[in-house]
Amino acid sequence: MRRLLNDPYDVVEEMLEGFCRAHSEHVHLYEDDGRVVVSNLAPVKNKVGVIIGGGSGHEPLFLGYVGENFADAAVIGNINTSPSPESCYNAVKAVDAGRGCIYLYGNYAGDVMNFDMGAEMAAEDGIRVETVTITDDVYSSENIADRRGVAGDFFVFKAAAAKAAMGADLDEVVAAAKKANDNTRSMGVALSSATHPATGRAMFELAEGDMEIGMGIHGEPGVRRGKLQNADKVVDEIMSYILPDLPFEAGDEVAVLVNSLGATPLMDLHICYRRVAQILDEKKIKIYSSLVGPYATTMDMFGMSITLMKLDSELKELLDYPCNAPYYVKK
Amino acid sequence: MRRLLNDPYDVVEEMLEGFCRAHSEHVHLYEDDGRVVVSNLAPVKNKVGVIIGGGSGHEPLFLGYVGENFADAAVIGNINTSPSPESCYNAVKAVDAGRGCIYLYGNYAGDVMNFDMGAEMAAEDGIRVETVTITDDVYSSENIADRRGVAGDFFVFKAAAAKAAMGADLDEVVAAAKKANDNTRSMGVALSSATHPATGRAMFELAEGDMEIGMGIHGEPGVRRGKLQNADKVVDEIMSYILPDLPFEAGDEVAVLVNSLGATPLMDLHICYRRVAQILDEKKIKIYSSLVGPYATTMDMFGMSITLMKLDSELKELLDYPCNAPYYVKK
Amino acid sequence: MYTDCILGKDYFYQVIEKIAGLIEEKRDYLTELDAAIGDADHGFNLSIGFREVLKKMPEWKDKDIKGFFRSVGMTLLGKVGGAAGPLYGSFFMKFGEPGSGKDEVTFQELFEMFKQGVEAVEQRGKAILGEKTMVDALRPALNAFEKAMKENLEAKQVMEAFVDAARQGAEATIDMIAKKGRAMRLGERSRGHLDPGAASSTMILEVFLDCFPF
Amino acid sequence: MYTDCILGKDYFYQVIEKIAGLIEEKRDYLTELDAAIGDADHGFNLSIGFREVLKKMPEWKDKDIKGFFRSVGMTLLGKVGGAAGPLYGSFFMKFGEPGSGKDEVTFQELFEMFKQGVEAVEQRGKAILGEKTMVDALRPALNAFEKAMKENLEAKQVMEAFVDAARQGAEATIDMIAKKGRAMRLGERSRGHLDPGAASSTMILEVFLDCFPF
Ligand SMILES: Nc1ncnc2c1ncn2[C@@H]1O[C@H](COP(=O)(O)OP(=O)(O)O)[C@@H](O)[C@H]1O
Ligand SMILES: Nc1ncnc2c1ncn2[C@@H]1O[C@H](COP(=O)(O)OP(=O)(O)O)[C@@H](O)[C@H]1O
Ligand SMILES: [Mg+2]
Ligand SMILES: [Mg+2]
Ligand SMILES: [Mg+2]
Ligand SMILES: [Mg+2]
Repeated sequence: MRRLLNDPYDVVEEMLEGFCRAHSEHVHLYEDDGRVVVSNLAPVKNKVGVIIGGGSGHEPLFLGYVGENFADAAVIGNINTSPSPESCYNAVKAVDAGRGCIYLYGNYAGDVMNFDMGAEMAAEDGIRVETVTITDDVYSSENIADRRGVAGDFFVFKAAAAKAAMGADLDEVVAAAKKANDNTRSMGVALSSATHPATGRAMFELAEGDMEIGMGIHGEPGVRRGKLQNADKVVDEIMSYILPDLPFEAGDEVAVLVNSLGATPLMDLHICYRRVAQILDEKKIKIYSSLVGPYATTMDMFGMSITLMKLDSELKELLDYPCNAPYYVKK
Repeated sequence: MRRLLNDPYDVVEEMLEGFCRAHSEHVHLYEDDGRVVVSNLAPVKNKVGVIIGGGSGHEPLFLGYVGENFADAAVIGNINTSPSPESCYNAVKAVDAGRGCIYLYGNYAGDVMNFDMGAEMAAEDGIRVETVTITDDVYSSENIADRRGVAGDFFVFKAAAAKAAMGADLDEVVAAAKKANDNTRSMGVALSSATHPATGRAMFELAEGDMEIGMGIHGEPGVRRGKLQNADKVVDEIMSYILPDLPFEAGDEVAVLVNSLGATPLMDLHICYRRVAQILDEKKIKIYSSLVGPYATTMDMFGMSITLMKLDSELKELLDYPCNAPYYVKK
Repeated sequence: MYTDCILGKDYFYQVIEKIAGLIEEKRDYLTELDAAIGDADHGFNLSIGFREVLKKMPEWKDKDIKGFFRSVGMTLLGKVGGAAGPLYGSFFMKFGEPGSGKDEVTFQELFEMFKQGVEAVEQRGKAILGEKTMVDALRPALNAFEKAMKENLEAKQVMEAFVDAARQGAEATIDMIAKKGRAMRLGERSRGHLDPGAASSTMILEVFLDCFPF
Repeated sequence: MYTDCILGKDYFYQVIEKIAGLIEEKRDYLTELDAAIGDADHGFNLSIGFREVLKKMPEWKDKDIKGFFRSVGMTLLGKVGGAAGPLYGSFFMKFGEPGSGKDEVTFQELFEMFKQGVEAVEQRGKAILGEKTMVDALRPALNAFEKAMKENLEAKQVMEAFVDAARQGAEATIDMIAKKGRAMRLGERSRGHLDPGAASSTMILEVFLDCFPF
């Protein structure tokens, strides 16, 4: 194991303690629930509450995106594990300002069960909570509604949160989140597994020199496993799945996110980004804005994912809307 | 190898191509030198030029910190290797606005030779260039002037750049950089080596389950090599070197940077940060502000470093000064 | 029939304590099963949940059977997360219902408890037989319990039939292709692996037999 | 003495071409040496530099000896970086000086070339003998050249003494503790390893002997 941890049963609590201390100008833990990270500004008067969440181990997803004009709270689960219904409910109590809340999270069965129970509990209090699950991972299913959420989470969170910050009502925020999700496609490649803090071992086997294209961020299998290719070939293959899926076409404008799954350095990401840009140039798809870095990770997993979001003027405005969170600041 | 690269001889150029494309709202490559990343705002009228640089493979150091109110240019070397004299000189030509320039970089013999030659060339053009080398790595030598620069680079760059942005003259910028450097101390632990893009192999041996406390970011040996300890023990040991060195004492106020050497995830960093904060609380040293993340890396190296900077009102103002660069935005 | 087969709170306490111990012991085994077709967290998450249950159990000493299992279920629901949290949480919360206001239950009521528990899992997860989930252990076990009672087998034999059916059901998941849960996206690649939830629920039912006082 | 020992541009071209080939061949070996006590880039960086030299050499065909080596030195300076860039850059830039305006040099002038080259390295790096750097190969080699000339050895024998001294000097770095460069912070741990710069400079001098036409 090459990790810096203490007792594996304390990993999440210790991380949260450190996080809320390090970023105390942005966030704090909800007093009644140590698994709810709340923006210092929440509840924001007259604003729809934006609640994101999921398992731990994907940092800076989710808690890094709680802050001004971004998410109002993040609900934190165990490693790779959705949070509990009570925490989902507590997040609503922490941030609801009377205009209802939206739950945004990656589309995984466990998350759906827990967040749904949280929404039911909120409904008993008369608080309306709507849900948009994110389904950007192109290869995870033929059927879009069954797809997983991966790094595209970031764009959907950003768009919905900006809409809420602009004063939109819950239906409008839901519509913005859905629109963002509908226009976002991702796919990744894994070059290793993450190390599970409890076992100290790889969560799944992936030999050095091998890669798996299309693998999910929890190690779910993808298109194919094979010998590691060079960066350009890997990008070419990923783009060959992403581009036709929406499809993205000549004349479109896109936001690009080249994401590290954790251990893959910025050097490699920028080499990959370069190839993405070349391909988009070739296809006459215009790059409106770009992000390159670790936005949605699996701890120390090696790998990279590419996300494209097709933009119209509304989505551009939402992405550009200023915000200030511990792991994303937009001026 | 678990890297996404093409021909190893193209690594730096391809990375720079991707970088300048992805962050084209901030930076571009200097037309006469493909190894000089220049802020789109440079030369900034009436401002001292702030030039940073060093070897590649430490991203987001150095190029990620070029932007508004931050560095005006970064000079880029081969992997682990200082840039050439000509590039150092070209950076001066790119950013000098008539008030002289400052070179800021980690104190390594190769960098000193190359930047000094660059400064000599600039002097022939009548441009004054001053140098402050960064020496924050506590364990690298008894003699402070011989010490290496590591993640503390960030604080020194930030302070000097803010001073320049406020309109200070070259002597004042040099004084601010020196003051920042004098008040900054770092030390790290490595849990693995980085993978060299050319050989595809580890740059040095460090067995899984071992760690080296005090190791440099190029793999230079440290205090001791031993079995990996838990996070709290590692932090305790590092802090036992950092705190007495300046020394940092009760009543002091500090900025904290818990830095990933590349592959160590935010989860582990925040667990370590938590312990740093506990120790500082115990010693009655006040935390003024904190950064946690990959600020100065060695590609895919596992490990973590801790940097403390002792603050007075001037240094606080300099750290807080707004800036906007690809990998650091301060509102 | 079964009239002198009365199960008191002590039985249920003992069962939960033993389950907690067993989960701890089998933690890494369950996690390995989940690594093969899931996300390598099943054993670890259950252990987080049952550690908390063990810690809090002394506070629940005075509760009736319903209250006790409600606390067990709520604790699992709050601590386990993922799919297993709501599923086992619901199982135990419903499991206690027939014990409302009671410190002991009849064997007939024990059946009723399992019935409500299993139905709660089915309702929460919407899985049916053959989808490679814990339902493939729980549902056959429940059916076997009912059948054995109808056949007037002795209580102990009923429990054995119950556990046997769970074991066979779990075993049968090896050849199944997952249609629910995280493994469903593996398609054909999910075949050849024992479902971790079916394995853990079989373990849990086994403890009810092991502690069975008759 | 040595009057008919005249070295033309073709000799120097051949030497540089051969050095470039050798660096390519020994790239990983030199990098391994640097991995032990440095930062694992010496061979790779030299190869980046000499690849560029090879690429540009055709453009330098019409230059005099000084101009040719100035171009070699500038290219290394521009492409290699680190410590080796300025050191070898300075070496070759100064090495050509005695060949100003000339297409051939005498053996005496060749000595002068090495002298200026080695002194440039010493000036740039401020290292003296015994500090475990390339100076430990270059300085003894130069001294041996001078001594052998004084002893009126034949040109070829002078070159052999020159290279021998470099080899012995490099060899001697194994037992030294580094006092300059990146390895100096290793203290006692730098002992037992051959200095990469001493190794590469010995290789380079060897090529001057290998190609020597007399
Ligand atoms: N819809 C469902 N209905 C019944 N059981 C399910 C369902 N989804 C998953 N499971 C069970 O949960 C187990 C996985 O639990 P766990 O690993 O804790 O959750 P997660 O998949 O969220 O990581 C599976 O092996 C399966 O038996
Ligand atoms: N001050 C110096 N004077 C002479 N040679 C030096 C000096 N510093 C370093 N060297 C030589 O440079 C070699 C290392 O070169 P290289 O690895 O390319 O540079 P860097 O140390 O910057 O990575 C050392 O082995 C040593 O021979
Ligand atoms: Mg899970
Ligand atoms: Mg170097
Ligand atoms: Mg699981
Ligand atoms: Mg080196």
